[in-house]
Amino acid sequence: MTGLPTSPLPALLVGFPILLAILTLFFRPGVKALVGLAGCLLTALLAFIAFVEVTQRGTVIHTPGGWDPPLGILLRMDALAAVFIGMTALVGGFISLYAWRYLRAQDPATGGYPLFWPLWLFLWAGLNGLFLSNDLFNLFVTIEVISICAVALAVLSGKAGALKAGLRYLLAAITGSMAYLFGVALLYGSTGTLDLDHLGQVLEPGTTTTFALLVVTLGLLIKMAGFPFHFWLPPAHSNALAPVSALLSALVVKGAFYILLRLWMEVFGVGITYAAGQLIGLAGAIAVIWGSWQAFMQTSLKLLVAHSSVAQLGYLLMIFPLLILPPGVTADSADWLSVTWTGGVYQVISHAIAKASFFLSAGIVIMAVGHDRIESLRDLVGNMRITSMAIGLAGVSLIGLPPSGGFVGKWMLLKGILLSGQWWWAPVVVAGSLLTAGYVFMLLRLAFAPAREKEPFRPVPKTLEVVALLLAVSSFLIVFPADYLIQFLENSEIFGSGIEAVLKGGFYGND
Amino acid sequence: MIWFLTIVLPLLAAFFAVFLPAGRRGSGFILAGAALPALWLGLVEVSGVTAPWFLMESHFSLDTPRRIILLLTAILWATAGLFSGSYLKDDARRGEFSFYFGLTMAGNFGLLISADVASFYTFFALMTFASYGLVIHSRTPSARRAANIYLVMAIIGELFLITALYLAVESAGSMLLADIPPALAESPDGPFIFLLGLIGFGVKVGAIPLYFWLPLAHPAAPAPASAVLSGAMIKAGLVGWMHLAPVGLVEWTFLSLLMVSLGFTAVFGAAIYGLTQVDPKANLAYSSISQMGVMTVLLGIGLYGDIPPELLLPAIALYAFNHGTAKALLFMGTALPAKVGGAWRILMWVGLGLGVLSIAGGPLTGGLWTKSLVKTFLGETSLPGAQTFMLLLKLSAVTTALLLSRFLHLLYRIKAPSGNVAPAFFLPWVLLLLAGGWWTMSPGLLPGELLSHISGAKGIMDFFMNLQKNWTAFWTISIGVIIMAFTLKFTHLNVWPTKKPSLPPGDFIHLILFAGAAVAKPLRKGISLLESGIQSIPGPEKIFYIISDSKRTSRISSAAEALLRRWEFVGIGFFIFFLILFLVLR
Amino acid sequence: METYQIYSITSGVLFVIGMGGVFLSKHFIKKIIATIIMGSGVFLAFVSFAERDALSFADPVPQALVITGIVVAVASAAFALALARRIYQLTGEESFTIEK
Amino acid sequence: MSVLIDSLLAILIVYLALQCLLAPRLTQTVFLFFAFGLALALAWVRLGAVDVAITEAAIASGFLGVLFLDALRDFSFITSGKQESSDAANHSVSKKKPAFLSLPGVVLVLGLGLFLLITLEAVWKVPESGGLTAATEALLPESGVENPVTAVLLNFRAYDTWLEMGVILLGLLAVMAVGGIKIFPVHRKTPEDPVLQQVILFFTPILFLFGAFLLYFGKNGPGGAFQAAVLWGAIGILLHLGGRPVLTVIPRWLSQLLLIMGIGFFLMLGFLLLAGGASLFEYPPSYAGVLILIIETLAAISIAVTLVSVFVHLNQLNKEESN
Amino acid sequence: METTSFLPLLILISSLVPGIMILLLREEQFAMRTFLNLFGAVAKVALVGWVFAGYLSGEEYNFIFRLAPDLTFALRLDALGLFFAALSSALWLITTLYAIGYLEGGLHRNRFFAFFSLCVTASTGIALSGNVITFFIFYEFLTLSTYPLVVHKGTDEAVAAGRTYLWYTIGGGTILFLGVVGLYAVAGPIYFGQTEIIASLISEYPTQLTILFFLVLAGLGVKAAIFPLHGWLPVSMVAPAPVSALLHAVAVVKAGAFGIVRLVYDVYGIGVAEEMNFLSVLAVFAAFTIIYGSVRALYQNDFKKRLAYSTVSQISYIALGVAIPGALTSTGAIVHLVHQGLMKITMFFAAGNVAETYGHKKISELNGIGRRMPLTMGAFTIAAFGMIGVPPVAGFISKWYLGLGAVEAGSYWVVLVFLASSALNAAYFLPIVYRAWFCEPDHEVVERLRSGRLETQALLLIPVVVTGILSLTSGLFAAVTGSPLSIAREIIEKFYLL
Repeated sequence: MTGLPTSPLPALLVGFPILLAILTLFFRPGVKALVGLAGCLLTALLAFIAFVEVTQRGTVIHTPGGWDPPLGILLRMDALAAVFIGMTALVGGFISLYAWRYLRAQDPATGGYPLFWPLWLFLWAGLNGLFLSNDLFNLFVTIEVISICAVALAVLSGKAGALKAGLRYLLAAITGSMAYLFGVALLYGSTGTLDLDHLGQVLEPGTTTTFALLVVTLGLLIKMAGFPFHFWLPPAHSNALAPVSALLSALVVKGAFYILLRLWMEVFGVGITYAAGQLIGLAGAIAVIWGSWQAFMQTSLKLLVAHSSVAQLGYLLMIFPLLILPPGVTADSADWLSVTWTGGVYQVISHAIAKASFFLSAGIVIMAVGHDRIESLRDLVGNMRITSMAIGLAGVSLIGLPPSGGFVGKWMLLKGILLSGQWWWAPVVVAGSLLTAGYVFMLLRLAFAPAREKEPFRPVPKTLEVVALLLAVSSFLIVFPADYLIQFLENSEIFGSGIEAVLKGGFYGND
Repeated sequence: MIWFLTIVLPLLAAFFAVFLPAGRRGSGFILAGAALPALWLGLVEVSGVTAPWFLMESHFSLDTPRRIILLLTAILWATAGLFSGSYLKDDARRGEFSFYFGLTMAGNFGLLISADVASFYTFFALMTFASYGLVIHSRTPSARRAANIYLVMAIIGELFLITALYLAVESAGSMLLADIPPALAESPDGPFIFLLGLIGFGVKVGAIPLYFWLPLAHPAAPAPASAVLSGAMIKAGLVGWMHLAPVGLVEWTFLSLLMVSLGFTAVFGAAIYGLTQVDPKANLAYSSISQMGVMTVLLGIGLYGDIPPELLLPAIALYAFNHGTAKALLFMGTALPAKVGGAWRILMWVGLGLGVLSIAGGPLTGGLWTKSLVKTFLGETSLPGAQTFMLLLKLSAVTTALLLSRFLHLLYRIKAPSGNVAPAFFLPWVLLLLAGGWWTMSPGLLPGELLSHISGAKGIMDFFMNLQKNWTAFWTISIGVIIMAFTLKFTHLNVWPTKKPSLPPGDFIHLILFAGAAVAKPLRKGISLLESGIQSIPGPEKIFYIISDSKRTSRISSAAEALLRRWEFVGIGFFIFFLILFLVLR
Repeated sequence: METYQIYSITSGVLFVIGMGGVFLSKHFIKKIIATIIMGSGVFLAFVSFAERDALSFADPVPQALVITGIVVAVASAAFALALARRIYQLTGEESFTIEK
Repeated sequence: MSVLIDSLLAILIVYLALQCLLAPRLTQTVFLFFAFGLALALAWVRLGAVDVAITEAAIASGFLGVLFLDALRDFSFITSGKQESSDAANHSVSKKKPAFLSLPGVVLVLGLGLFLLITLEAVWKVPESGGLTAATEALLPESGVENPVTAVLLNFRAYDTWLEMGVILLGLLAVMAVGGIKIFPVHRKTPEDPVLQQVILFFTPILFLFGAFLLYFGKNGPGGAFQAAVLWGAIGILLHLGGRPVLTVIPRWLSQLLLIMGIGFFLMLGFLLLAGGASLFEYPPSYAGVLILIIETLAAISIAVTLVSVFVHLNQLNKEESN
Repeated sequence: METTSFLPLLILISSLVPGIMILLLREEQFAMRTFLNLFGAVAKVALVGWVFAGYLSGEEYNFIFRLAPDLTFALRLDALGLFFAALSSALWLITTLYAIGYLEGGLHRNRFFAFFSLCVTASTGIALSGNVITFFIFYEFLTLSTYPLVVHKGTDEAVAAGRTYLWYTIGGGTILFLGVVGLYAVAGPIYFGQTEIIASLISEYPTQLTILFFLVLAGLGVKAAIFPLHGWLPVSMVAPAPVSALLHAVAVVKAGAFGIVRLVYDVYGIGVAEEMNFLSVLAVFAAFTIIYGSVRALYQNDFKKRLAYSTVSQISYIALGVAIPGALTSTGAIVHLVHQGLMKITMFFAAGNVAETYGHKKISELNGIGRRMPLTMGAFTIAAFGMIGVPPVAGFISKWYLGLGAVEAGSYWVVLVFLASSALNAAYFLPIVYRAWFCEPDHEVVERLRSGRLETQALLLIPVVVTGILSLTSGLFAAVTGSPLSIAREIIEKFYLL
């Protein structure tokens, strides 16, 4: 990693939100929200600056304390990290705006859940830290920061349902973290290093490595709610406050996916086989079908959206089997690799935006009608034009219909599937899309249906509606920079040591 | 220009007549005036035109036989138009009548002057469908029934026709009608294609066995409409046949014999069945079928190959001309006896008598001349059984005379008005009388070759004045008339029904309808059962709805999800996942 | 058998016991304690590897990691405990019930 | 001999862990947990990780144990009839039928068994050497401290430690989020207990001094901020229990400042260094020792205050319930 | 491919922007909405005309934007696309007028007109797409923009219909998606007209390309309502009349049919499709659909439902025309795109007029309606005769080409299918005509038609008369340069066979 330009930005990306989080503690609730919001917007700004920096200068690094790995920790901001950070900033920025107005409206007595702001800023810092980190243990710390923030945010409403869901979430998260950390311990024991690049070079196959790989993977799968470990997600996401649900679904679960992607692509070359990839893909496929079906069967709005997240995360898992070459295939002839992984990343972004918008809209609806039964959507179109548009657009993006971002993501995924010859995933994508269409249009159908009994829609702050709509529109607008983003990812030196080594097929002899 | 006027004027007349206020005269003049360009085209030879902008590039031109028929048609439409003007003066639906009348006229003219398939078919269809409005005009149940049967038959005919045209055009490689007969002669599928056309146009011609609609539809229409239906439109089918038939180019024994024998079947069958009718118009309709049989025979001869088309086709046209004018005269004449009184009745009866004679081929009429054309060609053909056919032809004069004298008898029974009255529509009738079948002998109509072929150097008048011929014609007709008179005179021999036809008009159609009703009822029931069956078969989406909307499904899936949420099962999932992955990676 | 191996074996056992506890225990408190046992297993593994090739001192990196880890685990556990207590306070439930 | 001791200790640890989870009563569980923590601390010592041992004993076992003990006052000590009636035997702490005897339980235990075997194989096969001892040793002089663990914690991997301080603060925020939105609960007078008062009077200075000792000597020997913080935190907890809620009597801003002092200073220092062109937490070598000491001190105070606050909040949950 | 022109984009924008703007209007801003609508519609017609003229004089209009690697948004104008675009934009203008009249005083007009505009954007987008992916994008966009129109009334029936509509179209879209991605995976980016790509690959990947063909076909077949994928069409006729008109005549079903044309001619190429026997399969399905739709139509008493089943049948003419190789059938198929559109839109307008003016929705209620609404029913009659294939109405021209082509290709069974269909068409359309003109009204109806008054609102009447006349004249003057037929012939000559 030497030779790459250093930049203070990675450090700032983590430090700055935390500084702001600390600052907010000093203010009265009302002011706290303002300071928090300002902080969020500044953080987003910082993230964009950093993103631009990477587009200009390529990968930049930062070594806190000035110590090089393996003893020190390396923060590396490459294209992948930059994209994730940018995504967090975009979605997070919108959600912050929304939250500012929403929380005040929900809880005017105490100035709108003042703890939201420090927690959210901490969460943001944690996410940035995670995306930047190049160190196994540091990753653990960041995911713990994220987990605690996420759960704390999830229980912010203080309702019993939220608390129970939160505890379930927290225990699952801790279990996942501990499994991950056990794997890290074994890896450290085997190699004496925690640095990802270094580890990828020195890791040797063997039971220990395999076992470590497995517990790390499974731990992360628990944290990203991959099937069959999605048990915590629907209750937690559906019981949280609307902006929190959006944050959790859009950003938090992506953290674990990010690590998984990095580890599998950069580090675990020696351990994984084609069949293992297939298994992960299978889990993803089941998640797609199961989650979509469950979403389709829900009668409560937020549970529906939450189950939809389970399914959408399944899509992300489905890129793993494609990224692992079957025996006898060399990376040179595998033309689907870059389309698959960039497509997966793109899918992450589009899902984040669409799902955030979806949750925010759901929050608006619930605020307006006072409950979250799906029936409440009746005649939504007549009463809340903007929100129904937001739901419609976000839903369309989730289904993956053109010209949404979800479409580009799904397009690339499907193309990867077909190019790689692993056609058996294609029906899953199709069925998933159909079921997604099923639940999205179930909502829209109700939105167009006439109201049964006259349940008045309470007025809702316009800001909320506009933010949700803006996000929904963004899920379409991201189609425009898609080409740029994908090129940016493809041309960068991501997975520098890892994917090259992995993809050259060198480590695939054992299957 | 004149070509387009021929079509456009009737169309304009049709639309204009609709808006003419009720009770006003003048629609007759408008309709008659609209036929003038056609009349002009029939009389004066005008070179053809091409209209590249019309349909799929249209050609309009006339050859001799079609010009003869156009003339006939124009005369009939003009007189019928005039006739209708006063005949239907007080009819509530006069406007509608004029509308359909005009449209039909346009179609009829158009199909005659068309020289390409597309425009021919277009006008043919226009005529077919527009005449539906004429048939149904009275809106009585019987008219409705007749009209609907007509429509069904017409559509069946159209289907055969379009098939024939597809095949013909394909084998000819050209849309020009003139190219079709040679192509059919060449093509191995020629006979088949012609057979399709035979059926398709046969409906209009009223050929056996497709004539059922005719005795129902022609009488149902008002008199002027019946006149054009039976006099002019029926000839459209004949023209169609003539367009397809490769006369003189082929020797299709089977088709030739088929046409000749079907023709004679019509000649006798229709004549005899017609005797049982009490409605003079039905009687006439059967006569039309019978007469069209003669023309079928003529064309059938042509398919045997030894008669050149330049001779045969004009001959057919001439026969058609004679029959057309006379038949129209008689049809319109059916409206007269109830309205014409006093001295005018003499004129009426003379006219009617002339018409009857002309159709039967009586002495000194155009019918004598045209029938001898048939005889000539029957004599010349080498078709097997020609001699028998000749005999039959002679015999047909008897049956025709019998049938038409029955017609006169039926008219005679109509009570005459008192006083010396004649309705306004008597005048056009007289005009038509004047424009009768004699014209068939005018040099203006007769192609030179045909004339010289038949009458040699002696000329037409000599032929026409030939005593022996006239005598033969006379006595054969007399036999028929005498039989009629004899049976009428002697009460105990008089079997002629007067109130109710002993057999219904439309003959076999009733059997068909009866059989059809017997079959249709269960069939319809079966189909509607099938339909309801189809309707009750859930589409794929319905099946999905049933599954997804059922309570049970949601119970099962929420139970399954609840199970997956239990920590034990998460643990089991963890270990299963772990173990499989571990085994895979080992 | 080296010392560190005894403890690394123990660490594996602890990890598995903890994991079993998470999945099988009912009571919130027990589940929380199970996660801590799991964590202890992990930390023990770290430290046991640290000990194996001690020079003048045992490998300090794992030790530092473990100290950090313990604090993180404790923070999580305290949070979980707060949740558990609050749930009990609000609903009287002390273990996860099957949700409708 | 040492193998024997270690083996026995290992067996004890495993036994305690199992018993802790299998004990039918929560009280037993919590006390076994204390014991487990102490046994583990012994194991750390056996492994030469004295810093870890102190941390374990202080925080994982001590502080957390106290929290559990405190929690016990909420939950029924033994399985009471109340739960059995309200919820069928399925999900309560049942003496008669442990969870692992149900069908999924059996399957799970089988799975665990297999998992254990594989885990042991994996652990057993860890190579006999590896690690960063040598690297640390080489760079130790540059770190400004002599205790290698402290060097790693506060210099080599200061970034981790800084984040970890954030985690502790987060822990407090999270606990606050659970309890409601009050930053500091209103103090309610508790009846004074003379014995407790004596204990407090006796222990406060000792704990304080010992903490300061650990903090200062953490530079060179075992000990450091966390350990010191727990001791200081213990003072706070004792004072609180004794009816002297220090945190509620000092001004709000001050308590908040105390809370964030550690991480805040650390971060500001980092930013200053960044501004000066260095990396985050890249101390100038000559000041490294001093800076680390300052950081440690401030961190210890912050952590202590945080721990007390956590305790107070949890304790307060209980109070609210009793109303 | 070199020159970039924003004109194609402008054509899309001319309806997209008004659509979005209308969405933001308030309900009562009638004048503004109408202005936007008409402005967009007229602008679109003008632009299409402009581009058409330019195209004829040899200009090329391309607009290309890369969305992702080999996911290129490309608008490219060729004769076939322009043909369809012209149809869409012209009929949109007419339908807009009609809809303004039809919805006067109705609810949610903003929404309606907004999606109406979006719908036509999608439709023109389909017409102008230069490659498979762009086509797909607009194809799906069409689904989405029509859904609110289908459920516009908001009744339970409409909402249920919308559900079915979506299941079919989204299902089809997904299958199409799979097929399109597959095509890209096998053959790389395919621009329309680059048939050589598939032709060169067919021997290498016969199985894959066969599967992909049928996947794409199935996806398109849903919108083209080919049996057994037609289920949505009769159900979705609950939509307001202008929507049905648009759905059945211009937008949705045509998108499917147009897609099939593109698939066979411009993607696989007629040669490959014939060689691999794809076409015979298509032909069988299309033929069956023709008969099936007609038979089902016979038994419908609901006016619009009968029309809907008729559409099922009629659209398959296009598919069948495509499936029979040969210049004549191809011409027939392409010209039927327009002819069927004109005739069917007339019919739906007429049905809408009757329902709107007298409230009659059942065929059994139509007795004597011709007397009361002569112009409307006159137009309907023309269209009905056209559907049967009676000359000189437009339908005859298409059927003539199709039938003649079938004979030429030796597919006599297809001729039989056409004949049977014509007979069935007559059997279900003529009774309507009969009732309208020749039956007396069952009961005394308040005579609304007074002298000097139109039979219904002018905005409802004018479109139906215009389309009626257009369906007559486009048959009557089929040989004239600029008629649908002549353009279709040119397309065929230029691009496929010569």
